[in-house]
Amino acid sequence: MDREKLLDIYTRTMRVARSDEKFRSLLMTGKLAVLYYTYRGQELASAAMMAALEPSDYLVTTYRGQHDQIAKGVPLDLLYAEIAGRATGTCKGKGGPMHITHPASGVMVTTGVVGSGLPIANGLALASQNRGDKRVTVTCFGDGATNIGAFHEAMNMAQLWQLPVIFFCQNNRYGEHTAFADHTKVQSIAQRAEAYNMRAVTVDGNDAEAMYAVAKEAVDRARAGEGPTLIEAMCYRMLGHFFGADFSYMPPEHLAEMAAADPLPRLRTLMLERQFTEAELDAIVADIDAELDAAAEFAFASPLPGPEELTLDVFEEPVLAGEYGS
Amino acid sequence: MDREKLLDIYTRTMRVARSDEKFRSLLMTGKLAVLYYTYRGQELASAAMMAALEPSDYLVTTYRGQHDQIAKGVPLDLLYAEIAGRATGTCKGKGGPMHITHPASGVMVTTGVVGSGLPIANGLALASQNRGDKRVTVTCFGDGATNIGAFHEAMNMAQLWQLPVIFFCQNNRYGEHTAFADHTKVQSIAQRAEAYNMRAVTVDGNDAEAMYAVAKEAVDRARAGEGPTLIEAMCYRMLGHFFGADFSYMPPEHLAEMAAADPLPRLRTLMLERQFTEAELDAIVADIDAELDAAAEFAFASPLPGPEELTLDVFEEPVLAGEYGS
Amino acid sequence: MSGKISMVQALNRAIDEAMAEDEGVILLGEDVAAKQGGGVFKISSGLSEKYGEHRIRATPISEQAIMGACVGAALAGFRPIAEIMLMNFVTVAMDQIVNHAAKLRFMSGGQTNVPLVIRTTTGVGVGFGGQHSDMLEAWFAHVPGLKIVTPSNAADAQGLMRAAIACNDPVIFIENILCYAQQSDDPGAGHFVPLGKAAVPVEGSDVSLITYGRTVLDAIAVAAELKDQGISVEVIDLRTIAPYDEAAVLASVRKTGRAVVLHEAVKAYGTGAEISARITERAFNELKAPVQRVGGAFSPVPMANALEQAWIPTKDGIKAAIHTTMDWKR
Amino acid sequence: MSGKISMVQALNRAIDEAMAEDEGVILLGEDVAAKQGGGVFKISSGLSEKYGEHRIRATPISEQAIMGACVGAALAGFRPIAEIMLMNFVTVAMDQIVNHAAKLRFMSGGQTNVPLVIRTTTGVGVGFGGQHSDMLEAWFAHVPGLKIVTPSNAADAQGLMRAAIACNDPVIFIENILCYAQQSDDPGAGHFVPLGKAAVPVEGSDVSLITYGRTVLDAIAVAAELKDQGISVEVIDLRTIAPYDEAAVLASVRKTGRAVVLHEAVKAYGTGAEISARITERAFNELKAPVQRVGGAFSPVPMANALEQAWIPTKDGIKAAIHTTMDWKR
Ligand SMILES: Cc1ncc(C[n+]2csc(CCOP(=O)(O)OP(=O)(O)O)c2C)c(N)n1
Ligand SMILES: Cc1ncc(C[n+]2csc(CCOP(=O)(O)OP(=O)(O)O)c2C)c(N)n1
Ligand SMILES: [Mg+2]
Ligand SMILES: [Mg+2]
Repeated sequence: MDREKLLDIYTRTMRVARSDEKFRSLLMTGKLAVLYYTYRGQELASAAMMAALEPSDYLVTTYRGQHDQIAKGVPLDLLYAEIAGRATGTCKGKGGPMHITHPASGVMVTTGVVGSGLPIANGLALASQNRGDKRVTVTCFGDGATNIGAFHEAMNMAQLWQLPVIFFCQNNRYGEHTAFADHTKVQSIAQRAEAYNMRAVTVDGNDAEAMYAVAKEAVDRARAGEGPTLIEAMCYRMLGHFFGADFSYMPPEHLAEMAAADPLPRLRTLMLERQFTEAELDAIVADIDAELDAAAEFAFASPLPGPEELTLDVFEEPVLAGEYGS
Repeated sequence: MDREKLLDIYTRTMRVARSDEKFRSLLMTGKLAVLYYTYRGQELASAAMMAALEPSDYLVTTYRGQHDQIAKGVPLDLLYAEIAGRATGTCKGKGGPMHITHPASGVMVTTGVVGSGLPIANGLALASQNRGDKRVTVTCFGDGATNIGAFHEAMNMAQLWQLPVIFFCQNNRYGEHTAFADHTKVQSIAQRAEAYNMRAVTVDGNDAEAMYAVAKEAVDRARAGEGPTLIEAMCYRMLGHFFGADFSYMPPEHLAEMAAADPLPRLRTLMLERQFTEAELDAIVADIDAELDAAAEFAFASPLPGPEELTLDVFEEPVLAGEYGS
Repeated sequence: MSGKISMVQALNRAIDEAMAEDEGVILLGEDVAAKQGGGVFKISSGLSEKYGEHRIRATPISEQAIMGACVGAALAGFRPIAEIMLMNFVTVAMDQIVNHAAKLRFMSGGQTNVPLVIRTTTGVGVGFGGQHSDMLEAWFAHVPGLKIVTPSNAADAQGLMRAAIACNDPVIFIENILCYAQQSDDPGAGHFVPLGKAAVPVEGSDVSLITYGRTVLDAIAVAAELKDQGISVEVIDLRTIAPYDEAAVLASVRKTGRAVVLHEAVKAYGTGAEISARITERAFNELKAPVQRVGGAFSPVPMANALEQAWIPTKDGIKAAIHTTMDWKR
Repeated sequence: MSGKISMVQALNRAIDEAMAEDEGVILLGEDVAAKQGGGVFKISSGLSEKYGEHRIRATPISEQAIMGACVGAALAGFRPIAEIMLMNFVTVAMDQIVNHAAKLRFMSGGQTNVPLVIRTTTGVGVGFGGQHSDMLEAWFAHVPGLKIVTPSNAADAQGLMRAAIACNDPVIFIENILCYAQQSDDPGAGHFVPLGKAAVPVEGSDVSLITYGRTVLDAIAVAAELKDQGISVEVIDLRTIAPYDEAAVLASVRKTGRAVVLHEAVKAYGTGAEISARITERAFNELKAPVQRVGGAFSPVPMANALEQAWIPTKDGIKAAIHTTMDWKR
């Protein structure tokens, strides 16, 4: 990987990582009160995946998708305003954290229903295939999501039609509190692609170079019309299912393994090995932190949406008083 | 296979085969007018499977399941009465051909929704597992059904919990008018079991000995608590999706292949090789034909269900006039 | 423009016209392409030959994937049509319809929208039994973000299909299996029936009989029969079930002072309940009698013909409801 | 018998009691066993330790498989409880619920039945947004073969859960996430509240306020406030949504001559429509005013608190509806 791309991945990773810190401090100081599915531990995998995409490529992600959204390029101020329920948010406050949409960055859907993004990603990819616009669609989901019907149907259809779509499974070894071995008897998620004859690869999601290489190849193939890939990025959910959740169900070995695998120090070491200086790296973080502070300020200074918003965006035309039995 | 078991399979096959003939003649003479999903070409696979079961074992099948029901032991008179919409039918005429139920023969559900029987079969098997009653559950479905979400979820759960259930796919190479290669890119249905680490086997569904051996092993294992098996029985849908449907979408090679594979002459040859006489075999068929004639007679002589049946079996208690807004 | 057209031909023509005009109109469903014979009910006959298999896509049996692919393509600016072979099979795709198609415009604050037509067929009376006959429009009417359309005749089918495809929001398009063969005078190319506008196939002054879909035919027949008995029935064919043409309904009820709502779906908790409640809320003092409802029996649809015929609303049942309103003493 | 009990404790106790009595009572759902912490909302806390993981089964994220397994076990004579973590996720299991659980008794001519409890939670007001807050009881009420229950307080939760488990047909048991922490006087062991019987937490003579679930609390508060203004409100807590206690509703409305139906679900095509239509059909001449309905706004549930609070029925909205009935001139 060239230095420029590595720097790109570092920058995306740190935007994601610093946002997580910021977000947790907003929650802990009571400035925000939302259910927060922190992605701590999954930053790098997502950053490397998104670094392999063009801004115009499509992304479909989940409730645990802020790292994906930020890495894909959703402006932090609009994102924070949305999560704070403000009229200036990406979705005017109507969507909230589980439903971030920002087509300008390619973020087409964020869904709160496990597995439901995959069939939709196929549709975006189908549109690209018919248009010949060379766009690639990535859809993110967890290990637990591979047990739901929508995963299966979408995988089969994507391979059948050779859609330009990448199924990006962030395998953090748990679905809520259920461990991998308690939700399936398969050895790896990649193994599941056998059932569709789809290309699949398992990769260490905390290894920047390996992760990027896998992502890049899948993207290049999809863009070249060579069909879909299932990528299984191994990673950990370092702060549990959601921020503040308990950890009692995780065995101590797993907790130790998880702590040891932290992608952030590892990436920093790699950056230093690749001759980036401490000062350079810190400057990037400082810029990000300033942007995050500004984003939070923007969010909290923004107006709340007015009640008339309930009548707008239900349909193209407003819902009139009395219409639809309202 | 011993001669007794072979004779059992022959008898079941011929009950199924003769019923199909009878049924088609009832349709062609206008005595019956129902949508008939003929199983012509799949008789033997089903007969051999059911011959490996105990009467008390459970069966869950589909709209194309009359061969399964008959082979499992549903009395022909009750079956015919049900299909003719009579009060004496297995389900008092309320279920009809797509919903044959007859717990006394172990036929617990017949569903018209593709794939939906599989999750239910797991539940029957789960009950057996908890009870320790050593019952085995078989669920029948087609190749097309393996593309639907319910298949995936049920397979994963069955393997996870090591349920005593057999997923019996009758791969007749088409789902309605869509050929196998146009609905999935996988090479065989058995390959799909990889995605669950489930034991799976593909077998020639028209080969009595091979089919029975596979069935028997799966049943024995399930009964012994060794978990589920996916059986893929290769067969053909010799009369198309439903009786009277067109064949124009089937390539001539397929039609030729299908005609050559007819399990009925092949089974007869095997029987003669195994020293059964023409007379013995014909006598069995004659008995079956007599039983079928009586079944049809019983059906058509039976009363129609009265309108009060609409208020019964909705719940345990009758729906009273005016209740539930009725 | 002369001659007759069947509902199957009308639907085929509407889709054909829309596909010719807009590359973004695509159709996904089981068996819909030429290789499979152009759909179980032949609605898409001839279309894949004309527009290619990339636009008329025969799918695996995967309703969630069909619906999701249509939602995704719609988000990308296409105007997909999803064919769900029979209405009961929407039960495996409800998440995509309800949690996604219906909500994405709102949840995105209007940044995206889902111009999607979900075509499906159903109907009681052909002996398909409990899992192949349900009328589930009331579920969708209860979900903000969806529109629901159903034609009672071929010409409306053509015009409503064009309007549904042109709509920038998801539309559930319900076809009644018993109406496919029905013929209308050919409305000609480009026929368009706006969403949300009812038709009044029979004018009358004593009682408003409000219905949609196949039962419009029963309503018209009953109106003719009762005319001979001196009762003047006005038949309203809603065509769009949601949002229904409230102005037309209220105008009629204000004129007649009596209303009967009729549909094939199970009566309890059906769309008739909403229409009845809303009429009562808005025209209480003008009502000469409580609004009556006629609908399917409170049981799964039985298979046996003897029972199925007892299940569906009958002309006698409709007349009885009308007589109840006529004889009422307030 | 002294002391208080929360709704979470009450549900846990009811399931515990039923499991102790009958080996056939099992619970399937995501994260429900001890290894996962006894369920997201802790309803099954302590039960797998007591009854084993073969009876309290933590499942993969596979709602169709959960529901199907429960249907199958029920057919085999078990009394399974399926936990669907949040009500919106029933959208992926509708086929099993509607085409199978609800219909198998009928379609088998009574040879089989499905004694199944489908527990799920939902509720507007905690900022969960469009895909985690819907109240979908109207869908199920429209499906013959299903019963629907929802408790407004902990004691009823316990008694209704026992009745639901004892029922030989499928019951949808809806818990409101905002009621979990709520406390009742402990009703003691073995408490049982029969299905189909409403409660009347507040008696009154001017207007009948008919509701269920969380909004019962609002109704009681409104009744207290209006009492001071000289309006006597009778609050009816249906407890069983379908079949609802029509005798209790009609008796109340015949006494008061006025009715308001209140629920959290979207007003349009909600259960309130059926209740309104049915009251009107049966008590038209006794009504002093048209039945009024109060329900959720006609949009997906918004996430922003400012909007969410505008979405749900408010006490002011309830009062306005009551005043409409009180001020009506027929
Ligand atoms: C259909 C459905 N069922 C259940 C849930 C509740 N739920 C939310 S997140 C989650 C776990 C998902 O696990 P996984 O796919 O591994 O993703 P992760 O949270 O680990 O990123 C569950 C069960 C849901 N949102 N949708
Ligand atoms: C969920 C669902 N989608 C569509 C259908 C319509 N349908 C009935 S049979 C069938 C084909 C099934 O093919 P396969 O599983 O191979 O079984 P076969 O008919 O060949 O025995 C289809 C699509 C259905 N019944 N259920
Ligand atoms: Mg996970
Ligand atoms: Mg097949």
